[in-house]
Amino acid sequence: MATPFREILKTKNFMVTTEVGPRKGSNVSKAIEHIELLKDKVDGLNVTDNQSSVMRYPSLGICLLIKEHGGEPILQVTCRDRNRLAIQADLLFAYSRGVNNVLCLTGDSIDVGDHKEAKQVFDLDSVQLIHLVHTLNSGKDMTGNELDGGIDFCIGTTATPSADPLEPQLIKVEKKLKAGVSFIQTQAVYELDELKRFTEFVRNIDKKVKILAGIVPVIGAKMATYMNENVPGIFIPQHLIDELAQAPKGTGVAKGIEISSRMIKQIKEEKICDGVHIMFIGREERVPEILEAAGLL
Amino acid sequence: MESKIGVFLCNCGGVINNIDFDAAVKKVTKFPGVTCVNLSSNLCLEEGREKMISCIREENIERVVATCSPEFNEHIFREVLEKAGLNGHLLSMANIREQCSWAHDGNVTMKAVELVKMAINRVWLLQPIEKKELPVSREVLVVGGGFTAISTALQLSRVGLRTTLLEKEAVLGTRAEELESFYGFDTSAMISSVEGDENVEVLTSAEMTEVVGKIGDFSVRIRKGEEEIFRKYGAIILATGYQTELALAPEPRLRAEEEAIYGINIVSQEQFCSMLRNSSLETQPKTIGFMFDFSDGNSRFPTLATLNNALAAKKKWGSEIYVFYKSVKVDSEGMEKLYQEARNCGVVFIKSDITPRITGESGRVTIEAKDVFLGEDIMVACDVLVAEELYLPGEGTEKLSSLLNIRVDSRSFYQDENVHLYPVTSEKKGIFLIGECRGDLDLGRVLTDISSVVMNVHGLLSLGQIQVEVERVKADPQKCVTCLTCIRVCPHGAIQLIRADNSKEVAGISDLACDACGICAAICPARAIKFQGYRDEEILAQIEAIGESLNGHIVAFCCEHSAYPAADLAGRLRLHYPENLRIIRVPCAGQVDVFHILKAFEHGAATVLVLGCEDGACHHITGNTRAKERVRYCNMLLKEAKVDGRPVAMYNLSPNAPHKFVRAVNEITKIIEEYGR
Amino acid sequence: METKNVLVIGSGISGVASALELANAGVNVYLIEKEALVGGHSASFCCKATDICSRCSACVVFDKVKEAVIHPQIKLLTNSTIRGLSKKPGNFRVEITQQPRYVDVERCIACGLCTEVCPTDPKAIYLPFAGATPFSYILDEGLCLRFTGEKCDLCRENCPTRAVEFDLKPKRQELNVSAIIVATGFDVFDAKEKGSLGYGRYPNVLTGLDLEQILGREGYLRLPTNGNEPKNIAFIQCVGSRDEGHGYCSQVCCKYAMKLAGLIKYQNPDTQVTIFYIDLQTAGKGFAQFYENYKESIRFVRGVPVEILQTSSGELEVRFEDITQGKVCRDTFDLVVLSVGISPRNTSWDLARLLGINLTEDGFFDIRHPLSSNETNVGGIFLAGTCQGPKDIPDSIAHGIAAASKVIQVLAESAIQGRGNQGRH
Amino acid sequence: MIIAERKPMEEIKQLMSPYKKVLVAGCGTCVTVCWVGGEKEVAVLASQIKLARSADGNEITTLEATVERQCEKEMVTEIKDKVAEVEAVLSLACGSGVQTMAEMFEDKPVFPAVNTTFIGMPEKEGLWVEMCGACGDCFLDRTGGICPIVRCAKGLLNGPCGGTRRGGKCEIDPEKDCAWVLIYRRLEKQGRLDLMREYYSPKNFRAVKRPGKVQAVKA
Repeated sequence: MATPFREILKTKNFMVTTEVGPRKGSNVSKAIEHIELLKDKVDGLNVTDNQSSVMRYPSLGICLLIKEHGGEPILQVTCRDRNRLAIQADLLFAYSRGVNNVLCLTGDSIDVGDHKEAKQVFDLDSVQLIHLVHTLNSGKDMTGNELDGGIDFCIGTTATPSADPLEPQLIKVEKKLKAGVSFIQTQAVYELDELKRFTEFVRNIDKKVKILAGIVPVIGAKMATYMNENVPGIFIPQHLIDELAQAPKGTGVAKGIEISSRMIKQIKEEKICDGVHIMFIGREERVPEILEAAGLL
Repeated sequence: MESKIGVFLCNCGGVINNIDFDAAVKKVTKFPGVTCVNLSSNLCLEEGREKMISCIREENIERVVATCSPEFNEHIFREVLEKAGLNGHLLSMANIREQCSWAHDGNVTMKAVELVKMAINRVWLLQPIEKKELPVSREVLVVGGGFTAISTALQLSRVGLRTTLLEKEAVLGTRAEELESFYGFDTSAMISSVEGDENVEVLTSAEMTEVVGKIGDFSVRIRKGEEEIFRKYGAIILATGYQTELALAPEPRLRAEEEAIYGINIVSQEQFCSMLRNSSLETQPKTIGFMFDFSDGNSRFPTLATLNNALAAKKKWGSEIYVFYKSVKVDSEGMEKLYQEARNCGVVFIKSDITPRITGESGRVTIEAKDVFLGEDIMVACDVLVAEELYLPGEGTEKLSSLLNIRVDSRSFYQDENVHLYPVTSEKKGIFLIGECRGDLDLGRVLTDISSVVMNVHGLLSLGQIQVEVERVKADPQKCVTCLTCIRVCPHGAIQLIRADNSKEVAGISDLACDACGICAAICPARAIKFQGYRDEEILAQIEAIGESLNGHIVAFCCEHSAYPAADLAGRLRLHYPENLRIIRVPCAGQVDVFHILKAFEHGAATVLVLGCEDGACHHITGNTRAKERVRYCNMLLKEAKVDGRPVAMYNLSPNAPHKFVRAVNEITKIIEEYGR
Repeated sequence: METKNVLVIGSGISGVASALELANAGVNVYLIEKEALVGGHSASFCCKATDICSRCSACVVFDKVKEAVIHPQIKLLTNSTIRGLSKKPGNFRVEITQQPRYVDVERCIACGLCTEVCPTDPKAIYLPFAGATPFSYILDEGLCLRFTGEKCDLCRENCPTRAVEFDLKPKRQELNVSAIIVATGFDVFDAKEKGSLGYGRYPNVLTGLDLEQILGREGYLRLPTNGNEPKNIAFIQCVGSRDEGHGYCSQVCCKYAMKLAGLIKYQNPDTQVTIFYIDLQTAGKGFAQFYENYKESIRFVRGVPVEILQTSSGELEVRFEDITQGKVCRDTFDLVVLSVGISPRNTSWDLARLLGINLTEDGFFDIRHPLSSNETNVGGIFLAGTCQGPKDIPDSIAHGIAAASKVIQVLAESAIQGRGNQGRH
Repeated sequence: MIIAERKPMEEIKQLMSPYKKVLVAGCGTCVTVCWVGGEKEVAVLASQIKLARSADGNEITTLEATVERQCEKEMVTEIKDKVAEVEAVLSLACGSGVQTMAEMFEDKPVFPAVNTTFIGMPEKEGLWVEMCGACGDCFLDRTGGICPIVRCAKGLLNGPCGGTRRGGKCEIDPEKDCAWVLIYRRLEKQGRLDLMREYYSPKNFRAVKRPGKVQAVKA
């Protein structure tokens, strides 16, 4: 039985989370493989919520599987697909089944996904969502009605340390912190100075909140430039792109892994923040290699 | 009620032999509204005109169709109508000679009749246009305080026009020393006489902060220190001059430890002038270097300044002088002589195709270049380098141009590069640009500008009123939805919001400022703007006339400034082109409306040609480019309607390019023929 | 103020510009022209535009000339010259002789019948070029049989409007004018003077003016010899400018050469064009961009051609001193265009004497003071256009307007003084 | 002002396919100003559809009419005679105009020829941008006069999303400025950034009960 993430946040001084990306379709065998492979190597497993607006097996569903296989799930909830009723209902259900960690996000725009013509909801935004979870934690629903059987979620959220301009983003982070979160899993970070600046900023407002730096391995120069242009909130610096470009053919993934683990090491040694959140989209099975190389196993 | 139309055919001394005039007369007589048809052989001559007048009187003709080219004869026949007591605008002409008889082989009676029919259809929709005297202010605002501005004010005063001289500096006489050292001319006398002139008001340390209104009636807000002055002017003249900037960056790469320094070893022409004037200069430079025409090969000023300064230095100090340059700009008066004089005085000229390398060492500047004459590298160390200077628009040019909403050229000097604006006019009537502020001019050209602008302004304002045709282009206040489109598109700034008899705000077109291009009419989404003679009705009437007789014809909308005269010239040269071309004369390609084109297709046109002036030669600045845009849009609509394979074509040509006209027609004909197969 | 009369000598673009300005200001203008047609040199120039206007202003000339001939305030006297002048304060009496034109401008409707029936070859009565204004045919005494004593009367008999008349004597008339504008223009430098360049000897050596007129007439360029399209053309700059005889830059050659080259390139991009020059005159509004656009596609060679020879194959071999290489090189072309410069009128001296105005050492009319580019040493006589010094079309127009301006200013002042005097009586 | 866009000819042809005689009806207010439904566009569309139909060898006749405001019953009735003549009406007005037409002439099918897109303003000649979402609960006082409801792709109330692109551009359109970056700059200029730091609780999306109704208070 895994230690509740809330406990880990309190005790562990360098924590690692990663994610399990749901697929399109009801076949969950692959997900189960990943869960089995990762559940004991990391402190928590995020499950994305229709990531980049592409319809998939629900986050909640995978979270339950993780629970069954003895892992610690972190439920990702975006504001894009559900209005305030649906979100509250889902949270009640999740908690009742032992899913106790929630990561509150805005969610990508419908336009970047595979159902471009759908009506995007955004009944709430991420800050309001955080407030909402707190309200539920306090035993009431949004309109103040008593809940029969409350909940107590460990709340996290995201942030983009490399945004440009940064100031508006920081104001939003400040609001999230004021709303009250126990941990932040940042968007992909590639410039550690940016990360440093970000952590300082957060510390000035909130000493306790834990910061996990988002690590997204890039496995090729082309992919890097593509991501820069197309993936919201990702900014890969030129020097990394060049480094990848120099890597001999076929060694891209290895190179990506090398770069990531190098960064993780540095983050850990320099105590830049409290941990890392590794997002190796579609290559969950290779996450252990990163952990290995980073000396986290 | 139907008005009586008189048609006057002319067989041009009987030489138009490929038109059967008897047949034509028979046909034309049958057209509705035609009261009488006359056949003349010399309509444009005295006797022909007399006959015309008497006929109009006897038959009580109300509208007239005459067959000849409007190019040379429209004004003659307008007079005839006036003499006969009709409004000169109730005339429509059918160009059966240049654009029919002379343009085609074989019998063209059918086409001639159709051209007449087009004119008839148009003529009975025409409305009279009245002339009126409109008052204008005789005050002129001259912005600037240099030689150009001052002598403009003085000359305007000579013709009895009052001016305000507006200078942002504290005193008049900007760049006076330049005139003195280059031309040995002392401006102080001039300054005092302008200050003494009763017709001239001098405002120094003053700036224009707001301008509204139009020619004859500009309301200008001026800030002079604390006080705000509010004035009305009939015309505004900008003479704001230019500024220069050392063209060294990134050259020379002078490292910090090197001692050659800007201002001491590397100077501007202006600084060098003052060095020359400074009698108490302790050390006179032994060797002097000059550089020009490397960074900016399109200015005359650097050559002028260099030659003058080099000569002066030679005479005053007898220094060794080396001039590095690519090309001397001698295309202004006396410049070649100055250049030769400098050579003869022993100034060394070193032609180099690449920018010389400049370094500074121990208080000297070293210039290295490849001499194209000797074909070898040359290195000269001088005490002073007079660096190349860039010739730039005067400071504040941008601000003023946006204040007045006038265009600047590709080097951001005042005045669009449109050929019809030269020498001194802007695209807005009543706003003029003279001297260096509109480009790099030498003294001779500046003087010409000054006198020219005086002539222009005198012509506009001297009488205190201008005769104009009123309401030629008019926005119907009932239909106007105040969308501001016309105000945004008018190239002449002739449209403003007005309150017609205190009702809602609507577009008001100033008869004074309007240049009758019709760009506004073509774009008005409410069809509220009517251009007499070219209203939708009048254009469509002509299109319908064509449709009646044949299908597969080509309708060509021809700008009266370019394509129409070009077509006439083609006729005179007997350059033949397909007979199925039907020309509709328009005031500007920009007046051609999308739905006029579509209508032409509806009435069976094989395709439509839009012919206007070349880029940079449109009499209405943007007319031809807008036309191009519309043609593009039109083709999009046609494609949507699956009417493709015969796209609308736009060609640019000038009035004196008959061959280009014929080429255009033949090209499009080929396309149509291929489509037909 | 009672209407004044002003005489404009020469109906080139400057004279026309002056005349129009004055006429629009309500002045009666006598515009006299020694030729049968209005517009001078520039009227025969061609449009050099591609899709973009090259700002040669030939079309502006076309418009202005047209405007002038139909202007009610302008009295046009073609085939006319000045014979005498007497000056009273504020007034000139000018004696004009008008040679018979034989084709009456007022009556000729340009039907072309006369040319059809004219028996001579080349035709003695014809329309010189399409844009000719007044739009009226002219008769060449040199070719007409009547003037060689024969009894031909065909054109007169056939003219439908009786515009042709032979038994005409020169007309003399006197004009009283308050001011005179001299706008006699220039002579094109006679390229034959530079014998080594082979103009006149080799048919494929043309002058810039020839090229202008060919393009104006034909609309495209063909080799005079075989009518083929030229593949490889050379322009030679400064022919009759900036040399011993001509201590000045003609100011037009670099521009027209590049613009004509541009037009040729536009009509056929495969044509090779080389321009031989010493200094490029690329200054001037709107020209910077033009030069930028063509400096790649046109070959510019810094060099002075010393000699042009025709090879056995009929090609033209240009021998030039390539400055950059410092040696004499050879290059062959199928067409060579000499960018001939602007020379003062050879008649300038007579007119100067008649009017009592000065000439510069170059032979142009001199100005009174460097700060008055229109005024001569004689009060009331003004200069417009290239008779004062080389100018391109826009500058000539501007100068013409400026001259008109000076006249208006003088008239205005005399009017004021006039009133002043009456005041005293 | 209401902004609209012409429907593609293909679609309009579909709508018109059963008919031989139609009225092309324009509106003299918003859609005239934004160049899609005024008298000029009526003429263009009428002409274009005639061309399209004759290209298909299936001629159609059109009448043209433009009323000052198609959303006013009284004004619409002015053209009843013309409507009576035709089989169907093709309206270039906004949605409310089309509906008014449809309501006034219940026996005649009325078709929209334009898509009503948004409430906006002209940015420059010929370009219109969305400005207002008609949410019935105006928020502009807190955002420096820049509406996050419509100008932010996600209508966020508490600041920008994480998707903002380099240079403060929008996640979904590199051309478009991120509304929240604009708001930040505006408020910063005004020294009112505290407004942006405030927390704004979830929006009341029922501020206007749909379908909306507004009863004038004063009679």
